[in-house]
Order: sequence, then structure tokens, then C-alpha cells
Amino acid sequence: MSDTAYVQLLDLAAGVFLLAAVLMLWRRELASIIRLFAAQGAALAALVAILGVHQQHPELLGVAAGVLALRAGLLPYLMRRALAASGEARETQPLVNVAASLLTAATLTLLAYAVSRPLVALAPSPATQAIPVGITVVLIGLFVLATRRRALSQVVGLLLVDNGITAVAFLATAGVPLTVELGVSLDVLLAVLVLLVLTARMRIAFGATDLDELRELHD
Amino acid sequence: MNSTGAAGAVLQLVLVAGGAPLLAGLMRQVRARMEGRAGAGVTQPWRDLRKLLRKEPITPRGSGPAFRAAPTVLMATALVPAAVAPFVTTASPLDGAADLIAVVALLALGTVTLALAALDTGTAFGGMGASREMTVLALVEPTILLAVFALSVRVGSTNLAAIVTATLHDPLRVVSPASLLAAVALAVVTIAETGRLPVDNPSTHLELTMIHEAMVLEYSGPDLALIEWASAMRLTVLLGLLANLFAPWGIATGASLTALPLAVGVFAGKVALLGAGLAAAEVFMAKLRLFRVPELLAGSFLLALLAVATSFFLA
Amino acid sequence: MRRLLGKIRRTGRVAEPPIPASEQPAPAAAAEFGGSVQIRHVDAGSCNGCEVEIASAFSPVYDAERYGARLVASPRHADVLLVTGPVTRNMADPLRRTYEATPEPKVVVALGDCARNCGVFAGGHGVIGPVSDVVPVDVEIAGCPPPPEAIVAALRNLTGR
Amino acid sequence: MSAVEWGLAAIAGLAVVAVLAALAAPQRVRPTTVGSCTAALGGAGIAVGVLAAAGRRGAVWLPELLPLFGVRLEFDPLGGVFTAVAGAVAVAAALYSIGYTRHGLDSRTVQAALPLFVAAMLLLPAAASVATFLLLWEAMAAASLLLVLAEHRRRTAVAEAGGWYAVMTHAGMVTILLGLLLFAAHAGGETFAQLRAADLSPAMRSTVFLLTLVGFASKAGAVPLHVWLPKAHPEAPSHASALMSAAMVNLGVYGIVRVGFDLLGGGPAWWWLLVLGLGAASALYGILQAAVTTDLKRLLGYSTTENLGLVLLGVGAAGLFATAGNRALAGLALAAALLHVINHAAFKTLLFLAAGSVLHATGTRDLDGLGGLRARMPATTGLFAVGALAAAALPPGNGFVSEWLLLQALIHSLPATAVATAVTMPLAVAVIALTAGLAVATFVKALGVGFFAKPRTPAAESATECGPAMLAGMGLAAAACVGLALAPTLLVPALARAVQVAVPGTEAATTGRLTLELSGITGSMSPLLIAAALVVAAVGILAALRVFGARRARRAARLWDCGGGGLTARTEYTATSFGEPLQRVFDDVLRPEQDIDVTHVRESRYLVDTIHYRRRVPDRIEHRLYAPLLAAVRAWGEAGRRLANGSVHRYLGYGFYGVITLLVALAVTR
Repeated sequence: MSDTAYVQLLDLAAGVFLLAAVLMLWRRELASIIRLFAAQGAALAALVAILGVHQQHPELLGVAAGVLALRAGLLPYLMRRALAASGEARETQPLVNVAASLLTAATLTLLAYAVSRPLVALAPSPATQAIPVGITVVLIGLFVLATRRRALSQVVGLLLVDNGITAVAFLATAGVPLTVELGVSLDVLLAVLVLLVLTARMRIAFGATDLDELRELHD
Repeated sequence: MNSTGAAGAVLQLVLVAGGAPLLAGLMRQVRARMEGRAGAGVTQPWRDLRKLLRKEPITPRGSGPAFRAAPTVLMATALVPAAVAPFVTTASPLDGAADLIAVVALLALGTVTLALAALDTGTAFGGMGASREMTVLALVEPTILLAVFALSVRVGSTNLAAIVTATLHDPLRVVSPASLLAAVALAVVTIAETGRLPVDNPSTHLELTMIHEAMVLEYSGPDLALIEWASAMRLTVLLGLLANLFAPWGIATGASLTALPLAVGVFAGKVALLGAGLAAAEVFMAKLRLFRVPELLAGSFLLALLAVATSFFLA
Repeated sequence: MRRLLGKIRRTGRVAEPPIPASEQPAPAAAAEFGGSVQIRHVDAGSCNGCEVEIASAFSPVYDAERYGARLVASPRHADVLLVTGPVTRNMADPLRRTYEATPEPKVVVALGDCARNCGVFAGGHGVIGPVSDVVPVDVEIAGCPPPPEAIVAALRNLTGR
Repeated sequence: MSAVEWGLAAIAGLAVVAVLAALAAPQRVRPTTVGSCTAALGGAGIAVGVLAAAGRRGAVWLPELLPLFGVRLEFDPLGGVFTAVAGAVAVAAALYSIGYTRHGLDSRTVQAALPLFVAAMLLLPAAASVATFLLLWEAMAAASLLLVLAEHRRRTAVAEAGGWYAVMTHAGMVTILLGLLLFAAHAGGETFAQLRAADLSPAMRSTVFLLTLVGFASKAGAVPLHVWLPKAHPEAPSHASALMSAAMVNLGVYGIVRVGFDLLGGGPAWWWLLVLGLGAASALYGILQAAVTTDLKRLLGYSTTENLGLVLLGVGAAGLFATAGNRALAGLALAAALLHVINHAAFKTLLFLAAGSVLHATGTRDLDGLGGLRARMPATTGLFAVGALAAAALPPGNGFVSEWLLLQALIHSLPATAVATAVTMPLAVAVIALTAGLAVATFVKALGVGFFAKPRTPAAESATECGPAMLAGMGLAAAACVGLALAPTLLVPALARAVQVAVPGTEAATTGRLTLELSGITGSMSPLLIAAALVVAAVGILAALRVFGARRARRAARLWDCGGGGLTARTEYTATSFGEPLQRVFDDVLRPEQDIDVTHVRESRYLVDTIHYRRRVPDRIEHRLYAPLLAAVRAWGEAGRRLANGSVHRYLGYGFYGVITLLVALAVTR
């Protein structure tokens, strides 16, 4: 594919990737958050595929397929099931109100840009140019982990962090070895399963999954 | 600046002034059809205007010059952008005013005059509408200017004609994340500025839920006609900007007069399309609570900032 | 959203075929309306039966809006005052003020038997009389309550569409 | 002796004459004489300033006037701009003061302080040596303090405000003193020429800059050093508020530009990021407070903080661009900042004088108690409207022009190489935009609630138009606003020269006679064209209405009150209710204190008798930052008092112990 088309597509994929993260911060309905997460997974897969095609790494295409299956298919499916099991439809009042967290996300973006500047400077290329996007997603994920109450949103936060790391890894290096990606994905899968089980247990124990109620466990 | 430019300017002025009520009619018609109605027809707003112009103007006792002047000023602030913005031609003779910031500020001036008029009457609803309108306006400004920023970074100018021409020369720019994000942000603020759902419900009868309507409750006859007409024109102007900043194809750039008719047709088509889309989308929306609106605007602000950010970190 | 869209497609158009305008001659003022009538509804003490019918007259089924009639929020915007119910003592002045607030040319429609001749409330406590005792009435719509068709027919007569 | 020097002589002479007149003239004619003398003084200031800004130089050295150092005055275009602004403000304020003479405002001290204050402000930008600068600075501070305290007999709040002002301004004075003395000591000379020539270690340069920045920023009313401003401005007599708010605060900016750019010749990026940050914070915080306050003059005071914040933002951006080596943009940003200084001076003078007339006529500054003035004081209302349009930064007002220039400078800074620029500029643009939006809301509130609708109190009911002198003062300011709004291009050469002093090697930021065309950047905007287009459109519309619609005559009818009884002033929206949505949106920043107490009727607790709603939006910075500080100071004071309880013996005892310890020390060290 031609260089300009490659750059355009890459940027577009990166843009969607970032936008999905932001919208996850914006929306309250857990269902639509999950939908957005699936979209982000797809964008990530597209990103990997584009890189693969451009760098003529056929195995990357395989990885892309894997990413798609896991992040746009399996994980959202699991989460949807957890959601159906728990009666909670919405993220009721997060610790930081939505407007404020959106503004925070804006500053996080600029921060990510500032810190990743030297990284990009090492080897300026369309791929590395997009690294800040990945870092932003990581930061947003951490922010979600820190400020959202529902256990499911916490899972989403964790997955956002992981998506961001993966994106950075692919953008920074010319294709992560397949094994690494598999390893990462597997332990993420594991973590998610554990969390989901926990969520279920918590719901059985407390009836709700408001993490603030975990404090009761500790005293 | 040439004869074509002048002709184009006049043409687009007439087009916007004459087409705005039709756009409003189209949007109502689309909405009616989606609600299973027959609809009053696209030309209904024109009938309303004609009748209102014939009716008797009323000045409430205890209101002052601000109340009297507001409709005219509002109309003027809608006419000037309609003449200068690159809708039909990029060679408007009034290029000195064809600055994106200036156009936005002019539209804001219109809102302000209406708010002052509402306060001038001294009714509770007038004050309420003015206060809410000003709140929304204040929160919309940052988004607009950041979107402007994002658009002008790639061009190096806030001059509308310059932005449009640059897009014409480099169409790939449009699909860049920066301009897509900016487009979404601008769309949101357009909705907020023109008082459409989910920010404000243009066809509400409940004063307590009103924003824009509450300010014009006292107007009647020709005054009301001017206000309705001007509001329709503001909507047209903003949609037109949205259309031509991101999809300027078909606009007349050269000095050939033959390009103008085509440009008119294309522009009308684009705006009609946008309007219909907006109306269709509104069917699926409920009005936001007033204090959820800042959330929406914060979101659009974030999009605009992301647009700026991506415009310099994604290549 | 997808579901709603599907519903819209399935439902299609529910508006009934046009209802012919009523035969009674339209008031002179209506000549100036030219296919556009803004209506301010005043409940002067109705039992809300008429309100239900008005609502259905403007519902998608009868869709009075297709003839250029529209309900508005302020008498300043209105051409027609649609008055329902017998005028009660507390609503007499508000009704007068509403009439005074409406710009010329204006038409007053007395909707329902109560508005025309106090109907079942005639001589009731707190009722001071039919609408025509308070403000000049141009059009009357009979019925208790009048069916939507009648309302639409009368309005068509005013809009002239 | 050059024209500028003659002008300086004239300023000095007129100042002396005015002061003598204030002391000598009988009370009856005192305000007139002093006012006209001060106006003449201002006129001389304008003349000198314009000459200097036009590039005419002039220097005076009076060795004997001040022991050891002598007074050294020298004009350059940069100083000229500020002197001209101060002069113009002085003319308007002085004319106004002729008519504004109640509650002992015509006492000797107050009348004498006015010309002294003006003269100090006119000469300060010409100071060419540290000693002269500090002398004039102190004179300015002292004279303005006297004016602030003018009405202390009538209102206790005045004394408190005066206290805050005295403390803040002198604290600032001290830091400036330290900074400049440090500078002079290391430069080995106290004239500005020597300071320019000096080469200091980077650490020392930064110390000097920071020390002076604190002082100048507090004078410019920048957050968090602004606390004196919203206190002193409302309490001072209005022409004094105008002078302080439109002329004096500018000199803080002047100081930063003079020291930072001219004397220190620019510095590292972080200096300017700091200035930019200060500016952004001030702009946002100032306008937020203004948007929710209901005191008209307090609102204007906060709006001063906002506008000076925008100016500082421009100055900071200019410094940033200059360090990045982008001289064209630096020039543009600084020109925008200076233009905004001028515009702000024009409309803020007008607004404060108009507010003064309102206070004069109604005796209240509380917007919730005003209203309906447009019928009773039409001229004042019209003039205030002109000022409000400018302050709201909407076209065709003059505020819009400078904000447009500022935005242009920031917007064209991208794509940038420096991370700092790339990250700060979008935020800066956002801040300016939000500020502009809130300013619109604020001044719609001030005009719409304060002057329109029905009067809310008997005081407002019985208001009457103010006298010719006051109207003349306002009229001048309004004329300045209109002129600046339509033909800002006339100032371009002067601004270019002034900018050159600060950022050498820049050409004029804009060109074009009727249109502002940015040089080096594509971008143009013609205020005149916009205004003309609006007028033409309006006329066209009216003509069209004549021809086509409106055959019926206009009828006057009662307000539409939903058919209920007549609407009284109690049902009007007040300033409090107008600002409520914004206050709610920015709750986390403003932290308003509000309490509602409902009293029920005796019979049943379900029936409400009365509801009292009270809301205060305290200045949070003042509470959080200064309250602890004051507490600490008070503690020290207590300790001090125990030492000094007024007994003569104890003081003698201190002296005695002192001598003894000294002798012992000598004995030991020998």
C-alpha cells in the first residue's frame, strides 16, 4: 500500500483507538462502555494489521487476528455476561464527576504527548508518532481504575491499560514476538476471569459491587 | 475580490436568507414523517413568516430600546456571516470579516442582544432564558475556538476562505483524525448554539424547560418574524460552515460565473442533507437535564482539544 | 436505537386521510392567516375532556399540524385562542388578559359545549358564563367533548388549507 | 531642550500647581480648579506619551532633586505608550471628579492626592534609574492609598480595604526594592543603561526577575496576589477606582516588560511560562468571580484581574516565543498585549465612571437592588452599554480586536518544536475562550440586570441622571472606546516601536490601514468593515420592514404575565439568580456558601411561612492563602506587644541592656 494511504489509515486507527477510550470515560451505561471497548479492540487489531501489511510481517497479521478475537470478541463477551448477571446498568456517581474526568483526560493527553516526545524523537516515523495515543490510553485506564466505583468499570480500566501497553509495544518495536503477545493476552485473560469471579462473589456477599463497600472487609 | 466574488456573495446571501425557512421546514417535515405524521410541508415556515409580518407588533409596557432593537440586530448578525462565509464562493469581497473567530463572535453578539432584550422585559421567564442561554454560550466558546484552532493549525490561518481552499487542495486532510474530531466537536456546539435537542427543545411549551424560547415569549408580529427567521439563518450558517469546512467540494473558487449555479446547488444539497440528518437524529434523543448540558459541552471540549493534540502528534 | 428505527420503519405513516374543512363560513380575520395558524389554548375551567380531544387532534393520527396549525407557548405568538370549558370566576380575568395580549388579527374559538353555553355546568357555583360573555367568540365547535375530526375540520376552516 | 523635555517640565509644573490649588483654593471652587488642573496634567501626559511613542526621545537628569542619586527621567516608545494611556485616563477621571464631590470628597487631602497620583503615574514609565523608579512607585502607592481611604469616615469597609491595599502594595514595593537593589548592586550602577549593560549570573537574573515579578504582579492584580483589588476598587471613590483600575495596574505590566525584556533582555522559557500561567490563572479566576458577584464595582474589579490576566498571558507568550527565537510571533503577542492594555484602560475607565454615576444616583452598588435605570439615567446606561460591549470582547467593540490579535498569536504558534509551546498553547487558547465566554455572561448580567427591566428598590426608582461634568468624563472614555474599536490600525506604528524596545528586531506586527493584516502570517480582520456591514444590514432590514411587512401600528400592552396578576419587581431575575447556573457549573472552583432557612406557619409544619436564601461566594484564595498568613502575623504581633507595653522605663531598659551588651561584645572581641 502507498505511504500516504498507510499514514492516513494508521492515524485513523490510532484516532479511533483514542476516541473509544475517551468515550468510555464519557458514557455511563456499562453496556455501551463494553461496546466501546470492543470497538477499541477492533481498532487495535486494525492498527496491528496495518503495521503488519506495511512492514511485510505476515505473522503480525496472525497476531492481529488473535487480538481481534480476544479483545473485540472474547473479553467483551465475558464482560457482557458478567453485566447480565449483575443487575447494574450504569456507573452511578464516579468519584470524580464526568465533566471533570473529561477535562482530566484532556490534560492527560497533553501530558502523554509531553512525556513521549523524547521516545518519538529517537526514531521519528508515522508509527512512533502515534505512541502518545497508546500512552494516553494507559493513563486514562489508570484514571478509570482510580475513580470508578463499579467492579466492571474497574475491569474496563485494567483492560484499557493493557490495550494501551499493547498499542505502544506494537508501535514502538517493529512487531512484538508472537509469544510475548500471547503471554500478555493470556495473563490479562486470567486477570479478567479472576476479577469477574470476584465480582460475582462480591455481589453474592454484598448485593452490590460498589468497591467502597470492600472497606467493610478490611475492618 | 472580483465581480464573481461580489455576485457570489449576493447570491449566497439570498440563498441563505431564502433557504433558511425551507431548511427549518425540511427538518420539521423529516421529524413529522419519522413520527408517522403527514407533516405541514417544507414551505410552512415561509407561510408562518408571511403571516407574522402582517400581524400587529406589540411592545410590552416597561420595556426599553433593547427590546425594540434586538430583532433587527439579531437579524443583522445573522446576515453578515451569511454574506462573508465561503458558502458559494471563496472570493467574497468582504474578506476582512471572513475570519472564523469574527464570524463566531458575530453569532455570539446576536445571542447577547436577544438575552439583553429578554432581561429588558423584566419577566421571570425572560430572565431565566437569558441566564441559561448565557451559561450555554459561555461553555460553548472554548470548544468552538479550539476546533477553530485545530482547523487552522494545518492551514496556518483562521481565514475561512483560506481553510476551505486548503482543504480543496488536499482532500486527504479531511479523513485525518484531527479534522474528524474537530468536526464532531463543532457539530455538538452547533447543536448547542442553535438550541436543538438534546440541549434545548425548540418546540417545547413548558416555560420551565425553555432556554431559547423563554427569551422570545414577549415578541409578536414582525419582531417575532425577524427572530424566527434569524434563528433559522443562524442554523443554516452554522450547518453551512460545518459542511464547507469539512467537505467544501463544489464551491466556486475561480472567476468564472458558470461555477456559481453549480456551487449554489451543491451547497443547498449539503446543508439540506445535514439538516435532515440532524432532524432524524433528534427523533432518537431526549432533552438533557440542564445541568447535564455542561457534561456534554465538556465532552465536546475534550474532543476539540484532542483534535488540536492529534493535529500535532499524529504526523 | 436500532430497535426504534425498525419500529419507525414498520409503523410507517399513521396519519389518517385528510378530513374536509367544516362548511360554516370562516371569520374575516382568518383571511389574513394564509395557511398558518398559531394556537394558544386557554383552559377556562374545563373538565379536561376537551383537552384530551385537542391532544388527539394534534396527535400523529389526526395530525392537525399538516394543515398549518400549531400550538404555541405564548399568546403573543398566537392567532387563535382555543378556549375550553365554562369561564370560572378565577379564569375570567386571565382570559381577558390573554385576549388583550394576543396581536391582531385574532380569532377566538369556543371549543366544546361548556365553552359555548356552559353545558352541564350551567348555573354551577363559580361559573360566570360561556366564553362569549367574556371575550368575543368567532368560531364555535359543538360537542361534549367535540370529536377530533370536528376540531380538525374547524381548524382547517381557519387555516384555509 | 526637546519637546518631550518641555512636556516633562509641563507635567511637573502642572502637578505642583494642582496640588497648591488643592491646598489653597476655597472648598467651593476646589473640585473645579483641581479637576481642570489635573485634566490639563493628563493632557500634558498624553502629549508627552504620544511624542515618545512616535519615537521622539528626551531625557532629564536632576542630580540635586534626590540626594545621592538624583532624578533621572528618559522617555522611549514603550514608556510613552503607558504614559499616554495614564494621561488619557487621567483626563476623563479628572473631568468626572469635578462633578463627583460628595461625602467630603472635596477635602484638601483627597483633592491634593489626585494630581499627585496622576503625576506619579505619568512619570513612572519615564523613570530611567532604580532610585527614580522606586521614588515614583512609592509616591504612586501613597497617593492612591490616600484616595482609597477618602471615604473612611462613612464606611468601615473602607478602612479594611485600605488596610489590605496598604499591606499588599507595600509588600510588593519591598520585593521590587529588593529585586532592583540586588540588580543594581551586581550591575555596579543604578541607571537603567548600566543595568542593561550588566551581565549577571543566570541564578542572579532569575532571582531579580522573580523578586520584581512578585511586586509587579501584585500591582497588576494577578492571582494569587489580587486580593487587594476587589476590596480597594469598590471602596475607593469611582474616579479613583478608574485611575487605579485603568491606569495604575497597567504599570505592573509595564514593570514586568521593562525588567524582564528590556533590562534583563529576556530569559529562560520557565520565566515566561510562569508569567503565562499567572496570566491564565488570573483571567479565569477573575472572570469566574466576576460572573457570580452581585456588587457592580466588585464585578468591575474582578474583571480588571481578568483583563490584566489576558495581558500577562500575552506577555508570557511573547517571552516564550522570543526565547524560542520566533521574533515575529513574539512581536505579535506583545503588540496584542499592549493593545489590550490600551483597550482595557478605555473601557474600564468608562465602566467605573458609569458605576460611579449609578452609585452617586442610587447610593447602592448591589445589582440585586438596581434595575430600571435605562429610563432614569439614559445617557449613563448608553455609555455603560458601550463599555460593556467592549468588555465582553464582542465585535464591534474594541476588546474584541485585541483578543483577536492575541488569539492569532497563540494559534499560529503551532506546529511548534518546543514541547512547552505545543502543550501550553492549546490550553492558553482554551483559557482565553472560556474567559471570553464568561465575560459575555458577566456583562450581560451587569447591563441587563443593573440597568434594564424594573427598578428593584426605591433607591433605584428615584435615580436621576448625573451632572454634565461626569457625563463629559464618561463621554471622553466612550469616544476613546469607539475610536479604538473602529480604527485600531492607527496605533500600529506606535505599538511596533514600543514592541521593538522590548523585543529588538521585530517589524510591525500588523499592516494595513483599514484592515488588520498580520505581517508574516496569513490572517486579516477589519473591525471597521464588520461594524459597517452590521450597520448596513440593520438599515437594510428596517427599510425592508417599511416596504413589506408591518402595515399595522405598534401597540403597547401589559407584560404577558400568564394571565395572572401584574408582574412586580419581585418576580424579576436578580443578578444572584442570573449567575446561579454558572455558579453551579463551577461549584468545585468557587465553593459558594449558601444557606436556606424555612420558617413554617405556627399551625402546621407543612405550610411554609417565609424562606430566607443567602448566598456568598467568598474569594477562596483569600481564605485559603491569606487567612493563615494573617493568623501567623497576628501571633507575632501579640509577642511583640508583650515586649512593648508602653512603659517608658521598659524602653529605657531596652536601651540600657542594648548598650551593655554592645560594650560586653566589644570587650570580648577585643
